[in-house]
Amino acid sequence: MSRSASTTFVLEATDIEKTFGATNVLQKARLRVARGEIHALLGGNGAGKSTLIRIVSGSLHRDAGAIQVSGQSNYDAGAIAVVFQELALLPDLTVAENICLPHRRDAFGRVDARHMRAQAARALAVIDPALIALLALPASRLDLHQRQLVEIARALSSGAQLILLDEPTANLTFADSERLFTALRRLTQQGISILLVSHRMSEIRTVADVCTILRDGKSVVDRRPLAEISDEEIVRAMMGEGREKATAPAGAAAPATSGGVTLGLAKDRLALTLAPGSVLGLAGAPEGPAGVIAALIGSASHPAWSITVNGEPRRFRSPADAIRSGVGYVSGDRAEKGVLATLPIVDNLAAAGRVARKRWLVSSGEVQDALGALKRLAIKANSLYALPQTLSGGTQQKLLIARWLDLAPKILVLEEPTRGVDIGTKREIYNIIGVVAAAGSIVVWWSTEFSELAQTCDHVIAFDLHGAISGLLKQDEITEVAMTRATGMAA
Amino acid sequence: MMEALTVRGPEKNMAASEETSAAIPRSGSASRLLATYRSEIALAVAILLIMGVVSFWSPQVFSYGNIANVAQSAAPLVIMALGVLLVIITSGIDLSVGSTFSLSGMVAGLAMSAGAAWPLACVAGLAVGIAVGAINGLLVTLLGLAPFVVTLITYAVGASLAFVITDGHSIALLDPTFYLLNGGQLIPGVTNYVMFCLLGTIAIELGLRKLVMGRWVYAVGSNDKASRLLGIPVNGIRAGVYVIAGLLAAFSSMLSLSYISNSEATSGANMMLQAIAACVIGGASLFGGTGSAVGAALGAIMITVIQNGVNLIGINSFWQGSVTGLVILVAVLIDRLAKVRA
Amino acid sequence: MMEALTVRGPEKNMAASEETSAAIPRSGSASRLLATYRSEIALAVAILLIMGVVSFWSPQVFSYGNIANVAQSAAPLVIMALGVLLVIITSGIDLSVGSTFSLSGMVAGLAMSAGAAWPLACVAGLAVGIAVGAINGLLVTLLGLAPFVVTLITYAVGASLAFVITDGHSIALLDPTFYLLNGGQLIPGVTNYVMFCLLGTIAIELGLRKLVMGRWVYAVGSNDKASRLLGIPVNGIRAGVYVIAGLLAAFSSMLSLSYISNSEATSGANMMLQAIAACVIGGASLFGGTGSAVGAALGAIMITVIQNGVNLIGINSFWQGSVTGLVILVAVLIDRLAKVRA
Amino acid sequence: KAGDKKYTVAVIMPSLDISYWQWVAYGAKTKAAALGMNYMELDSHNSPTEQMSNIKTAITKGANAIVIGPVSSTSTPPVLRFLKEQKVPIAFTGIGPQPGQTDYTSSVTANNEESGKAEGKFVCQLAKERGGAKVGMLSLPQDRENAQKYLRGAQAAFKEGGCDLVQILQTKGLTVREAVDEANDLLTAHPDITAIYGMYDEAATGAAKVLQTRNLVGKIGVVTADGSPTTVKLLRDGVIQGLFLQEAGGQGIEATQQVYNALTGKPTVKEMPLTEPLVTAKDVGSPEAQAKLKRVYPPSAGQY
Ligand SMILES: Nc1ncnc2c1ncn2[C@@H]1O[C@H](COP(=O)(O)OP(=O)(O)OP(=O)(O)O)[C@@H](O)[C@H]1O
Ligand SMILES: Nc1ncnc2c1ncn2[C@@H]1O[C@H](COP(=O)(O)OP(=O)(O)OP(=O)(O)O)[C@@H](O)[C@H]1O
Ligand SMILES: [Mg+2]
Ligand SMILES: [Mg+2]
Repeated sequence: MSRSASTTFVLEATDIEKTFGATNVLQKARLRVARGEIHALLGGNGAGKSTLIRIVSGSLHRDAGAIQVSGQSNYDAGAIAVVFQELALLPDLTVAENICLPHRRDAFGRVDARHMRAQAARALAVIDPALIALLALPASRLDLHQRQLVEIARALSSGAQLILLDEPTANLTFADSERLFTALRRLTQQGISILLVSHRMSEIRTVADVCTILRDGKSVVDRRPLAEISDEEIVRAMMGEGREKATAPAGAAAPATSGGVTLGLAKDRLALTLAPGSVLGLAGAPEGPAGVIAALIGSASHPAWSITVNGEPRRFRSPADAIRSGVGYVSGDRAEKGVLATLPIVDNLAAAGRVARKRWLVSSGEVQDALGALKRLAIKANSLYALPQTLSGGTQQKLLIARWLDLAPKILVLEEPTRGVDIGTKREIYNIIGVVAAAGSIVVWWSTEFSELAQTCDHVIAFDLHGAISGLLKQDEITEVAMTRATGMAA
Repeated sequence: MMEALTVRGPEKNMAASEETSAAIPRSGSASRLLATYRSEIALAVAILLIMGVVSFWSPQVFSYGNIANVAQSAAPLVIMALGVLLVIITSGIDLSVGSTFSLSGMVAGLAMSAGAAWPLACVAGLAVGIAVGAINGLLVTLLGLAPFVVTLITYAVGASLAFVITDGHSIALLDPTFYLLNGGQLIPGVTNYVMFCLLGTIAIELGLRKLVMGRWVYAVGSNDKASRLLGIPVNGIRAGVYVIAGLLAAFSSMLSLSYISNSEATSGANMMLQAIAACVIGGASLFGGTGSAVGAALGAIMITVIQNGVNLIGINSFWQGSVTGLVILVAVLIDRLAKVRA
Repeated sequence: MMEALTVRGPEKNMAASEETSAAIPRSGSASRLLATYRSEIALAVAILLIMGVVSFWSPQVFSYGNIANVAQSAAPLVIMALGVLLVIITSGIDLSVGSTFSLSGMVAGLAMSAGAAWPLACVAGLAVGIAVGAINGLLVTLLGLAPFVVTLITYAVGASLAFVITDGHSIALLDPTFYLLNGGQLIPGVTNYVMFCLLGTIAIELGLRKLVMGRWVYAVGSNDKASRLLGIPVNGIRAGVYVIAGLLAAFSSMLSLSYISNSEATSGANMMLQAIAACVIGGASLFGGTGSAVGAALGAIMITVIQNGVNLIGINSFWQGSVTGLVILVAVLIDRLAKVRA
Repeated sequence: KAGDKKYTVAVIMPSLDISYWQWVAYGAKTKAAALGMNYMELDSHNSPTEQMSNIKTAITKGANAIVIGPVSSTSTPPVLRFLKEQKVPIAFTGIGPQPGQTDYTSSVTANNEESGKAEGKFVCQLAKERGGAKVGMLSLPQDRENAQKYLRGAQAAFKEGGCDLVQILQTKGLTVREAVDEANDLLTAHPDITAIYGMYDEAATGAAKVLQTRNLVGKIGVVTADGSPTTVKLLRDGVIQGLFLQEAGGQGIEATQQVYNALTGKPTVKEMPLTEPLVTAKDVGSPEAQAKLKRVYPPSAGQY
């Protein structure tokens, strides 16, 4: 696209520096976004993408560097629309208010309900007309997926010339992502520029024109058209030479499981028995998989699914019951369902083990275990005693997975576990799943990325848009195309 | 826990109340109001129930005189609770309102006894309220101190100054026209204290529901960090609610002064906890983001009605706390039930 | 706001304190302790500063007699604050501790005046504390009512019953050995009230840091939903902290009773706000998830030291509230500065 | 010899939020100045623990004598034990020591039960004069001994006089505001009462306010105790019919004199019950009443 004069850049950030305490998070980072382009900002977890976005949008002060928006260094940060990685919804306000209120600056202005609803409905229709039914609900009642869509609708309807999207698709289904991309393309035709952060290589290729790659806070690739750069180059730029693409599943890493279990799942006409070592995928919009997951982790009081373990009917009465029976659980909704925000990293890591192993005392061994887990997932942390909020989004996600590494759960339930996790780490996670399964455990995995399911699962239950079971795929039948068809997500 | 702390449902914060959209089935505006104010209606029913029970012992509870009396003595608490509510919605707390009540009353009393006309003296009293609120607001926003600590400090300082300025003496207010503030009728047929309560409640309720600023108050309490990211003037809103709370506490004091015609340094001592309780009974959560003016006003009225009821029945004062506590428990359970049903 | 409300830094919740690792630069355990307790150290420094300032007017502030006096009068507040702290960490609040103090004292006093031996009477008093705590815990967990409302109710009922059971009469305790609970020396050389404070603070601090259950208290206050999903017995923890808070309030009352040998229905009235203030000054956030026992104990001591200081200097009692407020403000600002520096 | 040493008296009041105790302290302060004593003042905030701590702080600061309004009689034994060890004289004001205690210099109090009886008798008389026999009471919180004694005395008088005490309401915060609400409720529940016994100034001030609002001044009699500028004015205006003066300031004066006597080896009086005379609108201007009033509250509080 426009690679001509620098004056056409909507955003030009040069030599941005930022340190948190002792860590240099951004070192002379550079980012230039031209008018009307979709610009991918790439980098591993903790590379500094979100930090750069927060600096550009004015919610964080930079230590050094210059930023110009449309050639102005004195720009109004409010004129840039942002979808932050950790979302910024107002839980007690309705969806309609969440979309419309932030655009208002007139403190004494009237809230015209009809106008606001209509405006919000229009914004939502661009993403998914089904969401209009949620307009009057408080945002606290939405699930992560819906919250993400509402945020996106808010940003896209803002009328801003520059829209920064920090991993907007991390919680989206394939169909939703497709609709988003269509909308983005339409916006670029109006001259609006989009900055997009994503760890999903395929969608970057589909939608973005240009990329900038950050590694350890430096812009190692500065504005290269995606057409001119190969996947391999991108990965190498992101990960650096030092880091292996995938850590070999070393024997030491294999958890010592005492044999496996068979797991039976039944609902309506579906009855499925999984042998030890199976990996079951759940594909489709959130409503369907949520039922299985709730039954398995004991969070539903009246589960719609019936479960058998080793042939015996089993009902998990509470999450504690499930955990003590060997069920592990990782959710991509880290803020709500995972991270203990006021507790240090070591407590966050040890939390599941303390329950599962019925520990009474905080043992010093936990520190060693925590260090081991951090190492295996290549988690960079300043200190085990820092708070999770000092970690990047993807790194926090890794913490939640690391919780379970040493526990060898018999059944591991994953709800979008790779949300926001970088490509290198994703591979490690696939490996871990393989290792866990090889030790006889059963993995039940919901992901909106069909490619990851296709890569790892031996069974997949597909759900349609209303949450009803729409198919059971086995072994070779598990392809992205088949899942897309079965879930009705061919946009 | 959040849920546990929210005595009322979340639907309270819906902004729109008049409008429907094509996609959403239209329901009558009466039934809509019913749904929005379910919790408040439950509270109102509970209040009537309490009065009904009291009437077995003391039929006078429903007499005009008694109702006027209850309204009169509830008025200052209603006004104060409205201010406290705003602070609570932003997830703050204001412990200083009780001593602001006392201090502003003493200042106005002093001004009057020094010969100032009562409207002028009231302005002085209100200025005290604004000043205390502004100090609270500044310490909370600029220094980022915890509201509990800040308002505990201003509470202590205010209570102390209320004694200092008159050396502990109470002041009898002799201006024969001062009663007009409370007992006059700016609107013919409606005594001022009723008018101020109604007006205050309606103004705050509408402001919260219909003004952008009002929605910001909920936004700030709902998620401070997100509000900042979204460009909502968080500090302005925070500082503002403390100022309004101070102003309303002072106004509440003027109203009470006008009725009692006696200014005392400890007059507001019990009111702080009552005002907070009124908000919480009325559905506000101390974690912020929820609460309504109508609820807070009803909460204040309920507290007063219970007090009136135990007095009318003639329950031994030692037992009054127990009875009051249990009645509040029942009222809260009724509200809970109303919520479960819906 | 969350940030604004947290007077102290987050590092407080570190679980382990002795271990370091290869990946993380090894720092001495002394410097780790320094970092962990930065806020508490700032508080301790502030307390010494206050005493230093007081010594200009009244050098006796550092005398053995005065320090013993301060310790003696701080002891009940320290013990009560420890219980309240646990509740606050879970993001709850306990308004009932003041009246639990009074009620359990009256029950124990009544038992003694009815001829029970003092240990037995104390058991009765402690049972009252446990009962009130259990009621709080049940109403909060099973019925899901807001802690503020629940403990406001038990506060009112408890205060009322404290009057009812002796018809408002205070009780002089004549058992000549009862003083031993407070003034004896179970550990030779250390008077019991000092021992109980130290032991209580250390036990709660270690419990919070080294017991899994202690970490759960933080977890529940930090993220209720995530805690449930992690299999943490959220309701058990919640109910448990109220029971402990009730028990400690009652124990605090027994200690005070043993010292004063006099039981009164209003003895705990001022203590609730002071205990909450002690926790918040000591770094706990009312939003839960943070706070330390050492901090709460120091907070309680600071409140007592300030009171002692204004008395020693001889500040007019009307001015005392102002001075107290401003000193707390300065102390909180010192803490804030310590944080910004680090 | 007394002139050589400057003695210090510490005045420890249960709650200086309450004007009564402020006036006791004022009396003590003026007397201490007259006697050439240093003066310090401490507030126990109604807490026996704080009271004990205040005693120790006072000794730490070098107090030679204590004048105390105790939080309660029952709270006094440990105080007396401690002061005996320290050989520091102590005088009580307002509230006396626990019965059976002897280690104190003086107890300057009003005889609350006798006063209650006299007050009850006058209330009953007012009620009868107004054609009824039903009376109501706005009481001090009944956890106070003086309140319990006033009540006991009044009840005895009502029984004797054939009056029916239909309701007792206690004000907890001791404010006029509260008393107004309670007086309103009292009159709503019992419109047929013809006299109100307001146990202290604020209670009667509240009752008077309600009578004024309801146009019942004179139709319902009001009697109170203690005395404040406000109640004196209400008495003069005929809203209140009787005021039993309790010498708040006088108690402070006498108690200070007694500890001074103890320090200087002069004779002391162990029990000093001060009378609570009745004044009415008629005789409030009399020299005796005026002299008495000057021992109730300081001139800065208002007019006599
Ligand atoms: N408040 C903070 N205090 C200390 N360090 C921080 C803080 N916020 C971020 N960091 C550090 O800054 C680095 C960059 O974080 P950032 O969130 O920008 O990464 P990112 O590229 O967005 O990663 P991800 O893909 O995981 O979202 C990380 O190492 C993180 O630990
Ligand atoms: N408390 C609630 N619990 C469950 N669903 C709710 C709740 N409140 C609203 N909804 C759902 O949200 C949608 C909107 O309902 P609501 O009663 O709020 O109408 P509304 O949006 O106010 O309508 P109008 O367009 O007339 O303003 C409905 O589908 C309703 O089922
Ligand atoms: Mg990020
Ligand atoms: Mg609606």
